[in-house]
Formats: sequence, structure tokens, C-alpha cells
Amino acid sequence: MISRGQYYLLTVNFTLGTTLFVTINGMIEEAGPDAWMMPLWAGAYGMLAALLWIALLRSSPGKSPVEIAREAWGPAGAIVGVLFLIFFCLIASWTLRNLSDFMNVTIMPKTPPSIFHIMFLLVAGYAVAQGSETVGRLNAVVTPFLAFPFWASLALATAFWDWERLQPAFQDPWAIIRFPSLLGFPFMETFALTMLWPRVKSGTAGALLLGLASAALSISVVVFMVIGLIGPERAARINYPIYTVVQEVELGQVLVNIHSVLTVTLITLIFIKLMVLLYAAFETIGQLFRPASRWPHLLAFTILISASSLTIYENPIQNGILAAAHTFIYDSLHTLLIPVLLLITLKVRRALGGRSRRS
Amino acid sequence: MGRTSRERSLGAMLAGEIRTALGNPPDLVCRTVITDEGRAVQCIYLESLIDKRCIDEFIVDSIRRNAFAEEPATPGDPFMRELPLQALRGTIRDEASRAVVAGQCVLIDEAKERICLVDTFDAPGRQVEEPKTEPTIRGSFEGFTENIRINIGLVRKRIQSRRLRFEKMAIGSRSRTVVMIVWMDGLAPQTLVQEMRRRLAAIRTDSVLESSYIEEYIQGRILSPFPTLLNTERPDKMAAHLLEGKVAVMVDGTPFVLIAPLTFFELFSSAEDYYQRADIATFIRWIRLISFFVAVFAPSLFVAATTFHQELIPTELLISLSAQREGVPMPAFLEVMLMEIVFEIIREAGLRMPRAVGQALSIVGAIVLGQAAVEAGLISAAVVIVVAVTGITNFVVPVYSFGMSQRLLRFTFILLAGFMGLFGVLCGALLLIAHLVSLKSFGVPYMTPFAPAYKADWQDVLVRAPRPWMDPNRLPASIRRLKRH
Amino acid sequence: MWLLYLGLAPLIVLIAAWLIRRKMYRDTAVFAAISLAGFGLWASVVHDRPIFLNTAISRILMALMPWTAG
Amino acid sequence: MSRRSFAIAAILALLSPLLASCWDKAEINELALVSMVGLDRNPDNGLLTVWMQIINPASGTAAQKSPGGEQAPVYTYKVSAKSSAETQLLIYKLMPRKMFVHHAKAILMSERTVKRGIRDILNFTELMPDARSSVPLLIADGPLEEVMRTFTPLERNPAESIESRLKLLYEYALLSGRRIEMRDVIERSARRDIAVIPMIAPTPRTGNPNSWQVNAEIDANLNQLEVGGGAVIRDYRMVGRLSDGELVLYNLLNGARGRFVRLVPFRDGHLSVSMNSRGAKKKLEWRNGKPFVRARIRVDISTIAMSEYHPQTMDEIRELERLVERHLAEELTAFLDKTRGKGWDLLRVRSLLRRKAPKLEDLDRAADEAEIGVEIEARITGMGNLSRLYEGTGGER
Repeated sequence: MISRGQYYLLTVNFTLGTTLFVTINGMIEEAGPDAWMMPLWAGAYGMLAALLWIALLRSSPGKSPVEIAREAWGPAGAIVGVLFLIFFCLIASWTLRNLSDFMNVTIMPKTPPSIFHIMFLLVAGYAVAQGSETVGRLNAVVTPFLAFPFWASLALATAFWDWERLQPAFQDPWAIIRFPSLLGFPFMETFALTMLWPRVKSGTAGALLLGLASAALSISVVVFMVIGLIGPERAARINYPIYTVVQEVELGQVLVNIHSVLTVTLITLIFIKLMVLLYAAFETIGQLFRPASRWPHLLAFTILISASSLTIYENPIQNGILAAAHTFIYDSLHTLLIPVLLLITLKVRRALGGRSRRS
Repeated sequence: MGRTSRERSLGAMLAGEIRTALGNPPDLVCRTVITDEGRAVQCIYLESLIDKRCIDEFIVDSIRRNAFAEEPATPGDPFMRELPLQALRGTIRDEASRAVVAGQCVLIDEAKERICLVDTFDAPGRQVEEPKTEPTIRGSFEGFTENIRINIGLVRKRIQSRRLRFEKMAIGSRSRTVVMIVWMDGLAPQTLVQEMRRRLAAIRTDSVLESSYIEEYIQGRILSPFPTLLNTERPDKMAAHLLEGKVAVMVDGTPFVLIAPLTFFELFSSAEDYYQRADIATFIRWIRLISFFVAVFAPSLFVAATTFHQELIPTELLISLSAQREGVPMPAFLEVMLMEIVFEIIREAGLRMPRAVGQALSIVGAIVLGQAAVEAGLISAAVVIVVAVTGITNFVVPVYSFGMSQRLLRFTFILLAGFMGLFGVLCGALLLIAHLVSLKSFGVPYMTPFAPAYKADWQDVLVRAPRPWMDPNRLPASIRRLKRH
Repeated sequence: MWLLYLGLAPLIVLIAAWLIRRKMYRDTAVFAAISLAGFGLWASVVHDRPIFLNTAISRILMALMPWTAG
Repeated sequence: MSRRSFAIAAILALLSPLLASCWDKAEINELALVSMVGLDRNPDNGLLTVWMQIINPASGTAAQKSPGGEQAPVYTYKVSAKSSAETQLLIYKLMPRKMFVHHAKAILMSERTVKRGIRDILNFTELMPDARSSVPLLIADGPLEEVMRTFTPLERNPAESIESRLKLLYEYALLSGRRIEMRDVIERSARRDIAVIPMIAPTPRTGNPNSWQVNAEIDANLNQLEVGGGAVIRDYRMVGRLSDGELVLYNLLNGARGRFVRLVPFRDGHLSVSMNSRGAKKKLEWRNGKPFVRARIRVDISTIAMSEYHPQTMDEIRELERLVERHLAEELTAFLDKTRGKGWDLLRVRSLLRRKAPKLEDLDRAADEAEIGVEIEARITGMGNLSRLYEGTGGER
């Protein structure tokens, strides 16, 4: 059993996950100096989606979505389970590919991407094999080491702060919602966290919502600072603005380039996201097929995901184009449509069952 | 007449059988004492294992005064047992011979048809001395000895409570070593005591010569560099842990006592913390924590910074490092690896050397070797510094076995850093944390009180709060946790 | 290439065999399914005919679009 | 147990290829530490010439006693090609070590290059992830070749010498601003705004001396580099230059905070007033449909350098303050009129309008016809160590 606090931290780090690396310049490109409002709006939407999941999970306590699907649709539920399995694996490979792209562009250009994938997968596999408690506690232990350097470096960077960069503000109020894939990408993927739901002690719903809220808040703070630090013109063009920010941080006159340390601490976020996704996939398998062993399957996942993260997309540009078009639909298919259908069937069944019992 | 002859022959026969059962040892004494009533009492013992004075002054003259005849031994008395002579010959012989080996004195009173086994054990051994492995500046200088009776005394002397419990077991099919479970009744959770009992009972071995034998059997996970049982040779430390509701295991023949459960941060607190002013203790505790990180990560970070992320190093330092490395044949990774290994070798040698030479050799060896290597241009000076620092920080940690595990970790991290730079170190660190949080010692999460978090206990982990500020009756989180379940 | 066939394939086979020996047939099936999928993708990579998943997804969605609408 | 060991074996099997090799590895002494970069594009044949000043570690303090004695602190490599990318590769025709640019301290560009426009070069540097653009960008007044081949006395590494000079000039002479780094040029140009960056020129030289001769020469003005003046940059292009005096005024207008000294005409002579600027504020107002920009600049006056006159009474103090305010205001207005005549918007009125009145359709025209009112607020705060000056004939006047 993992505690409420740990679940909260998991939610926050999961949501921040790859978002800090991938979406920032997209947001700023869309909305210029006002981009910091986008995550707030998207976060509100994500919380609505979370409310739906909570309703679903509350409807049959102690069960994960996969089990609920089996309860609702019987054998057909297994298909839903498989869908979720594929969903989790795909997100995981997306996450990993983003990581390796980032590393290859920034601090380790020559290292083949698969190395990053495999190493992270093995470590995450080890953590997942130890069970949900380990996942929660690992995250809880890591978080301070992760949050402190990041915010500290942003605070240090404020030496180059300039309010001019945030003006003119509120020019185009609709610009901030002109980025639908943002809804899908960080926020609807948090659906993976619902696989942990049955393992949390109590007050899970609050933790999830609060986590989403604070994640959205911190993303918006980061975007705000990025704009104020390197200006919308550069931030919209640079691929990894967060990297540029930490690159231009100077610790006094001595430590001029601390970006590699900060970068490496930051990719721990990606690791946590990967770990949760792997756990979700592993749980799904466990609930679908009740296997007796753990390691072989995690190894299989390692093989699968390390391969799929190579073939998940051709190149970032192509991915950007397709993601803008399809992420939202694809995510909402899994995280909105299916839950809604499940919920409806459950309610109907309960109603019928209730009547038959009464008669 | 015949009757007496048969019995005499019986007593003699038994004595002879014991002698043959033990293979006619030279130290087996078999003497006949004549009581005032003129009866002959056979008295058999191993003179190497018994208290001579006890035999001569107490046993012999009480036999003379016919004491044994008057008051029969109370059943279940460990010091004097009594067997009817009518019992089966085989069992009698086994009992008697086992008793003799266990340092008891076998009295065969033919007339009264009784056999008495009187405990007169007194093995040679050293007296109470200062603990060698955990010396302190302030605090008691008594350490455990190899004699479990003395050790029990040392503990009882410190905790004069009726609730102090000892439970005796004999482990080892051949050695029959005496092992004691020790706990404070009411403080220690019953589940913990039962678990310890269960694990000890499950041990199947022929001999236990040191408490590490036991440790290997009862520790939670085998493949882990971290100790999940605390071992100490300080009675005061053991007493402190007992009073925290923990369970200790004493093994006869070794001064090292095992204490369970153990959590990660207890490895950083030494007995001395509690004999010093709180602020100083806190400071030293932080020093220990820092030096742990240095000892594990410093060389790997050095390798990562010098071979993968040179931009981390300030320009001037980078220039001078680069100048040092001019003409150094090996890559930095190999340099560090080599120096670390050499350092370990020197340390080990210093350990095994006779004490007189030992320290001199280790220090001089390290310095001279490092110096020479730098002069010869084999190693760059920075590497020597790094290795020296890590080597020193390694000895700061109070628990020796933990120091060893630090070394293992260090080497793995150097490897990772050499292959993947900071990313490798990150992966290693994540793996390490995953391992630590999944580790359990007797059902207690290893990272208590941090994961799971018990904020109330941080006052004795991150700092050593002054005693008046701490609630004397509150047990540590690990024990509270066990009591709840 | 050689790594795939000399390293990965034997690994999969070994684990599968081990699972069968331990009489965990359901596990074997699951393991084989997942790892062979991965193996296939790896093979597609090393033979320079990678199957790009996101294009596949978008195609499926495109196919579903009218269907869901209608 | 057996399962665990098997898992470990599997992991090792997977790791083994990884352990075989390490990719981004480079020993320190395989790196060429670039300390300064010079860029020049020849307008005639379009060849881009790149100079790289590489730190020579053997001359570092650590290896000072090493055989060979006095060595050059830096070596300058030069390579020419059609494009920046090519130069990056061709440099290895000369350089035996891997180029390492993280510690570059300054980037120099020849005047003619910047006059033609440096957008592509800046794009290239921004594309390179390892090149920090938070590095001061200077423009070489005169042949860049010579600048890149000049040692500096006292601070043996030219790049560091330049860096520290810029810092000192900012604090004590207001002759260089805060926004002189490459990223500032990029950002300002990206929003069609004005940036002013320092210029550097070689001083008269005797032949082509090596570092030993430079360090042996007593006259530190010979054979070295001099920072001075400012280059006005708009749209990635150099459109003009400012003299030292104008540079001070520019920095003053743009809110730089530092010490500087002006001569203020006073009675029949002048006063040398040392001032400390406390930043500038710009406010946009509208006067009958036209934008009016009010620039308020606060300066603290100190009598420390005023060897001609020392105010004694309250009135004299006030008089002095008013005097300084009037004089500075006049100077600034004259400066602004002159530069706006040339079409340089050095007060950055345009960006002010863009921020405060983004609805305007033609920013440039509005910026041109905007009126400007400069207000100075001077206050005597500091003083020297004299409460009254020594009188007597024998003064300069």
C-alpha cells in the first residue's frame, strides 16, 4: 500500500515527466508571452477527465480499470485490457524516445539512443518488480533531490530576468487554447496512474486532483520563467528551452556550465513517468493473465519497448506533425470514450440487477 | 554381595562406556569418592572444561557429607539433573556422555541407584576488554567477550529490569552452540520475537562459530550489499537497542551480537552520539552522511566529469587538470580504477599485518605509492587526491560491515560513470534507491523513517535532538510499525 | 544484426524454455507474445524497414474517423 | 533464488554490448579548449574565415615550471571555407584535438561581416547545442586577423582580458552595458530592436611580437587590444557606431547602473562631476494623439572628483544639482536628436510602443514621430574626504 502523499508526488512528477522537455516551445510558439496560461487551462481540463476516472473507479472500489472492464463486459473486457496495454506501451516508448532525442541533441550526441532506452527500462523494470510500494517510495525519495536543484537553478537564472519579455500581455485571449494536443499529451496520459489506484490507502481522489492541479501550476510557472528568462522570440524557436535556460545559468563566476548536472537530474522525471507506465502495463498483464512470474515479463517489456521506442516515429518533425493531428483523438479514445462506456454499462447493469433483486 | 558387585560393575561399566564414547580422551577424569557412610560414588568429568575449585571444594565434600543422598535434585534445575539408574542403558549412556562433553560432572551413586549431572562448566577465555572495532572517546570501555555468560552479565548489569528476557537455543548439529534471543518484554513487539524464533529455528547447519553464520541465515534478502542486521560488541549499544524494543541475538563464542531490525539511517548513528552534546552529535552525524555520499559518488563523479562532461569543470581547473594529464598513458577511468584497487590492497594488507607495522605500512604505502605514481607520470595528481579522500571518508561510517558495502557500490558506480558518464551514475543511483526502498529488515522497510515517512522520528535521524526534547517512552518508528501490525 | 540473432533470440528462447520447465505455461504464452512482438520490431529495425508506429496509429484513426462519424 | 540469478544473468547479457564501448568519451587532454572565436566573411569571394584561440594548458599555472619555460598562453588557428559548418570540420586539418567550445569567453566579428548581416551565423550558433550564446559579442575595428593574433599583457589569455575589461568598463565608466552578449543581439534583432555591442581595436604594434616579448615590453599600450566605442546593431546588421561619450549616454538612457564622470560647465569654468546612475524609467503618454515618451533617469552625484568647487550652503547644493540635471538633460536630448536623425531608435521607443500600445498598425512611423522628454533627477549623496577645498591662486584657471 502506498500512502496518499506518495500518490500525490507520483501524479505531479508523472505529469511533469516529458512535458518540461517537449511541449514548452510549442506552447510559446502558439501563445507568445501568454503561453503560461495554457497549462492552467489544460490542467483544468485534465482534472475534469480525472473526475470521470474517479467516478468510474469509485463505482466499483478496489478494482483497477482493467478489472472493471472485465467486470462490465466479461471476456470482451479483456480486449479493453489489451488496448490499455498497447496504450501504456506506446506512451512509454514515446517517453523514452523523447528522452533519447533530448540527450542526443544536448549532452550526449554520439551515444546510440537504444542505450538510454535499455538502461532506463532495466532500472524501471527492477523497481516495478519490487511492487507498487517501491514505485511510490522511490519517487518519494527522489523528489526532493529533483525539485530542489531545478527550482534553485531557475531562481539563480533570474539574474537575467526582464519583464519586457512578458509584454505585451493578453493580446489574443484565444491563443491559449489553440493547442489541443496539450490536453492529450501531459494530462490525459495520467490515466496510467489509475492502475495504481487500488494500491493507495485512502483519499486517492483528492491526491490525484491536487497532483494534477499542482503539476499544471508548476508547468505554467516554468513556462512563465522561461519566457521571462530567454524571451518569447528565442523560446519559441529553441527546441529545448529548459536546457537553454539551465545552460545559461552561472553559479557565480566559477561554475559556468552546470547544465549537464541539471539535465541529468531533470531526466529523472522522465524515468518516473516511464516507471509508472511500466508498472501500469505490468499490472494490466497481471490482471489479464495472472502470470506466476515477474521478471520474464518485465524483460519482455524491455525488449518490446526498447524496440518500439526506436520505431515509434521517424523523426521529431514527423512526430510533431502527426502528434498535433492525432494525439488528442488517440488519447481521448482510450481515456474518455472507454471509461464513459464502462461507466454507463456498469450503471445499467447495476440498475437491472437491482430491479431483478427487488422483483 | 552379588548385588553390590553387579552394581559396582554397573557403575564402572557406565564410566567405561563414557570413556569409550569420548574415545578415551586424556582430560577425562574418573575418580571415586567414598562417602562418610562408606558408599563409593563415581565422579566423572573433563578436567579441561570444569571449575576445579568447584569440584574439589563443593562436589567432593558434599558427596562426603552425603548431601546428594539427602535432598534429591529438583526437576528442571539446569545445574543439577538426576536420572534413575533403572532407565534404559542407551539413553543413560548418551545423556551422561553428552553431559560430560558439555562440562558437567557425572556422579554415579550406585547404592542409591542415582546418577546426578552437576553443572561445573568453566571454560578458559579472555576477560572483559575494551571493544576493538567500535572504540569511543567517551562512554563505557567494556566490550563483549567470547563467553556468553559474561556477556549476559554485562547486559543485565545495564538493564536491571525484571522484563529483560533471555531465550536459549542450541544451534548446530555438531557444535551445539548456545544462542540466546534477548528482548525487553512489553517493549519488543511479539511478532518480532516470534519471527526471530522462527528464523533461528529454521536454521539447518552443523556448526555456528561466529554470529555471521547466523546473520547469513536469518537476514531478509541474500543478494544485497547492505547489512539488514546490526552487529556490535558494545554492551551499552545493545542495551540501548533493547530499550528501543529491538531484539538481539547472542552467540556463544563470539563477542559480536546481532540486533534486529536495522534501518538505513541507524547505520549513521554511533553509540557515541548519545554520550555527546546534542549539537556536536548532530554535526558529526551530518559529517557521516556527507562522507557516505563522498565515499560512494566522488570517484564516479570525477570520472564522469573528466571524461564526459568537461564543461562542468571551471576553466582554470580544467586547464590545470589538462596540464597534469599531459603524457599520462591511461584514460582517467582506468587511472581511478587502478588507484582504487591499489588502495584497497594496501588497506587489506595493513589490516592483516601485525598491528605494529600495519598502520605505518598502510599510510606510508599509500603516500609513497601515490607520490611515486604521480612523479612517474603514471597517474595524474588529481586522481590520487580523489582516491585518498574517498579512502578516508570510507572509514568515517561507524558500522564496519557498511563500510565494506560502500566500497562495492563505489566500484560499480565508477564502472557506470566510465561507460555512460552522469547518465550511468544516474541509472546506478536510481537502481540503488529502488533497492534500498524495497529492502526490508524483519518486516521493517529499510528507509524508515523517510520512506515510509514518519516525520516525528526525524528529530533522531537528521539531527540528534537533546534528550529532554525527546519523549523517552516513544519507540522508534520501525518498532511502532511492527507493533501496529 | 548479429547482436539481434545471437543475443536477443537465444535470450528469448532460453527464458521461454525455462518457463516451460517451471511448468508456467500461461506465463510462457504471455512472455512469448510480448517478446516476439518486440523481436519483430527489432528485426524490422535492423533490416532497415522500420515499422513506424505513429504513422500506423494515424492510419487506424483515419480509418476509424468516418466509421465513428457514421 | 534461481529466478533472481537468472534475471541478473539476463541483465548482464543485455548489458554486455553496452559495456563494450563508450561513445561520448573524451579525455581532458584530447580537448582543444576554445577561449575566443573570430569570424570574418569576405564580401568579395564570400569566404568565411574563422579564427580559434585555443588555450595552451602547458602554459597554465600548474605547468609553469615545466620544461620549455615561457610558452604562448593561446594558439590561434585559422581556417576558411564557404560555410560555418565546413569551417568546423576543416579546422581539423590543423588542430590535433577535439574542439571544445563550452568555455569560450568572447566572440569577435569583423566590422564588414556585421555590416553585411550576421543572421545566418547567429542561427548556426543557436543550432549548435554545445555553443552557449551567453557570450559577449564584440566587433573588431580594423583587421580581425591582427586582433586574433595579439597577446595581452598582464592577463595572458586575451579572452579573459577582454572579459574582465568589459566588466570593469561597465562598473566604472558605463562604457559597456549589460546586454552585450550574443543572445541579446539575437533577441533584440528578432523583435526588430536596437542593440549596441562593444568594439575592439588593436593598438599600434612593433612587428609581430610573441607572448614573451609582449610580457617583456614595458609600454603596455603597444601590441595589444583596446576596447572602446559601440556598434549599433539592428536586424542582425551593424548600422553605425557610437563614440565613447555617446556610449555612456546610451547606457544611461537604457538604465545601466554604474559610475561615470561628466564635465559640467560651471560659472566661467567647468566641474568634473562623478555620478552614479540609478537606473532609468520610460513612460508612454499620449499628447493629442501622438505618443510621448517620458524618460526619467536618477543619478547620484558625488563631490569626490570635484576638485574645482565644493558646495557649502543648501542653496549651492541645490544649484549644483539643478545644474547637473539641466546639463545632462541637454546632452541626452541632443544625443537622441542626433541619433534619431540617423534613424537609430536608441531609446528603444519602438519596443516601448510594441509593449504598451500593441494595437498600433505602423509601429515604426509612430516610433519616428514620437516625442521624447528626458528628465534627470540628480541628488548629491557621496562626498570626498575634504569638507572645503584649499584656496589660493595657482589653480588651473
